[in-house]
Amino acid sequence: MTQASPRQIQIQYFALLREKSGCSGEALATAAPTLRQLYEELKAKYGFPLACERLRVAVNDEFCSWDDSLPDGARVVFIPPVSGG
Amino acid sequence: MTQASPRQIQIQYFALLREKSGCSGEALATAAPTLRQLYEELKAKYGFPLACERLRVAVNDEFCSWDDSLPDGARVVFIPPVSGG
Amino acid sequence: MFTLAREPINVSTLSRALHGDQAGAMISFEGWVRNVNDGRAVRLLEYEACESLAVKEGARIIQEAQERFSVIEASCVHRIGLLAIGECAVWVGVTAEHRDAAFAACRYIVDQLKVRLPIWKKEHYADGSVEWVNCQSDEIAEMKCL
Amino acid sequence: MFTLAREPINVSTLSRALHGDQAGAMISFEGWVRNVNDGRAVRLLEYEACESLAVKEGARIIQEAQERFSVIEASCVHRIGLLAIGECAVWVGVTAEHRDAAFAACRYIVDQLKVRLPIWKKEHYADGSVEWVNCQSDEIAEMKCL
Repeated sequence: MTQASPRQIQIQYFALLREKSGCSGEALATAAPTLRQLYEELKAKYGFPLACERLRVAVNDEFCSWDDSLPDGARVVFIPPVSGG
Repeated sequence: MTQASPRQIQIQYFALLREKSGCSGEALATAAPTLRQLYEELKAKYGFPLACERLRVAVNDEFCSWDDSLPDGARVVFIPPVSGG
Repeated sequence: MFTLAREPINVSTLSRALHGDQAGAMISFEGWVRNVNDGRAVRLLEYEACESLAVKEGARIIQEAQERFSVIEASCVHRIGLLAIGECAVWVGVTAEHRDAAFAACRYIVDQLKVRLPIWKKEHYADGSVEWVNCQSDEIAEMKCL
Repeated sequence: MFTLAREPINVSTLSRALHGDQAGAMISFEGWVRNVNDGRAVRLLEYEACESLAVKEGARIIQEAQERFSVIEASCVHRIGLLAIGECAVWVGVTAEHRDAAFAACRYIVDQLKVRLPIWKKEHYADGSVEWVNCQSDEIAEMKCL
């Protein structure tokens, strides 16, 4: 797998992920080629207890596929299993 | 068909039947053996435009069959097609 | 509980009366007086009930809903008398632990009351005419079915 | 219209906003905070949303309901923040000419919002513990499925 060049992105954490990461968001430079890989890196870093199959992901307020690549300047939101209503 | 002996009953009229009969109720002595025959007599008398098949009937606050007989002292309600709600 | 009301229905009060700590869902139905029925402009409505029988039958419908579905509370109020356009003619409220039962029971009550309650609606039309709904003469009712 | 609310939901105001002369039926759903979930005594609830995405997705659900069913108006409000037992967490109101469409659309909106809105519920239990609902670790979630 080729490493993509590093891009500057913005991540927002909610609910359990916010508590596990200890922050509501962070800016970071990543070389992860896909959203899946970005999540796996952060999962390892913060000890998120949820496999990415149980989450959805959105970039710039649109739901995305885990295999989508990461545009520069992306605002990424990981969406743990929801429980509204 | 045998004529039953006359009984004293009370009838209440609602909606269209009230307007056609010109009263909200009346006491009368009837020899009609069944509720059906009572209705047919009153239909002829007041010109009710509805066949008894389109109505229900209640005696003493309980729905009855048109072929039920008329107890003495019955409180009879003819129920035109309903339109609540 | 089923009641007939001569005065405007206060939905907030009725709905508050259904509150309870176990209830997770409330479904309510409001039937409002429309300004058109069957293509004719309606000016106002008049509801007349055989009160003793309506109250008895309404209570029976509520009880059936409570027996068939896992509901906590179910309640219904039907207006009688003269109603203006936009007024609430009937309110049904159902609470349950979960929404499935609340939806089903509310639907059941509304469907049943429309066919079973001895209540009649007289429409007053904009052109000055009036009609007891569903009570056309047998001949007219047959013609409409053709 | 879909909105998120930090303050208690005023059902009367919301419902009044849906009134209109053509509407014959209004169905509303209220989701209330229960004092028990999954057998555990609940003290209070906390809702957190990804607001930008929730508002967008909520509006999309409302629009889908309007396209699928013959409704006149459809509206939904979801609370965020801390909620006490008995408070209204979510309200959905739908008006239509006739009740079939209103029931179906209300049901659709409630079902969809529960699985699609990026909103999370943290339960605060009577015993002092807390839990983000549905967010147990993969191992615990699997165990619960066995």
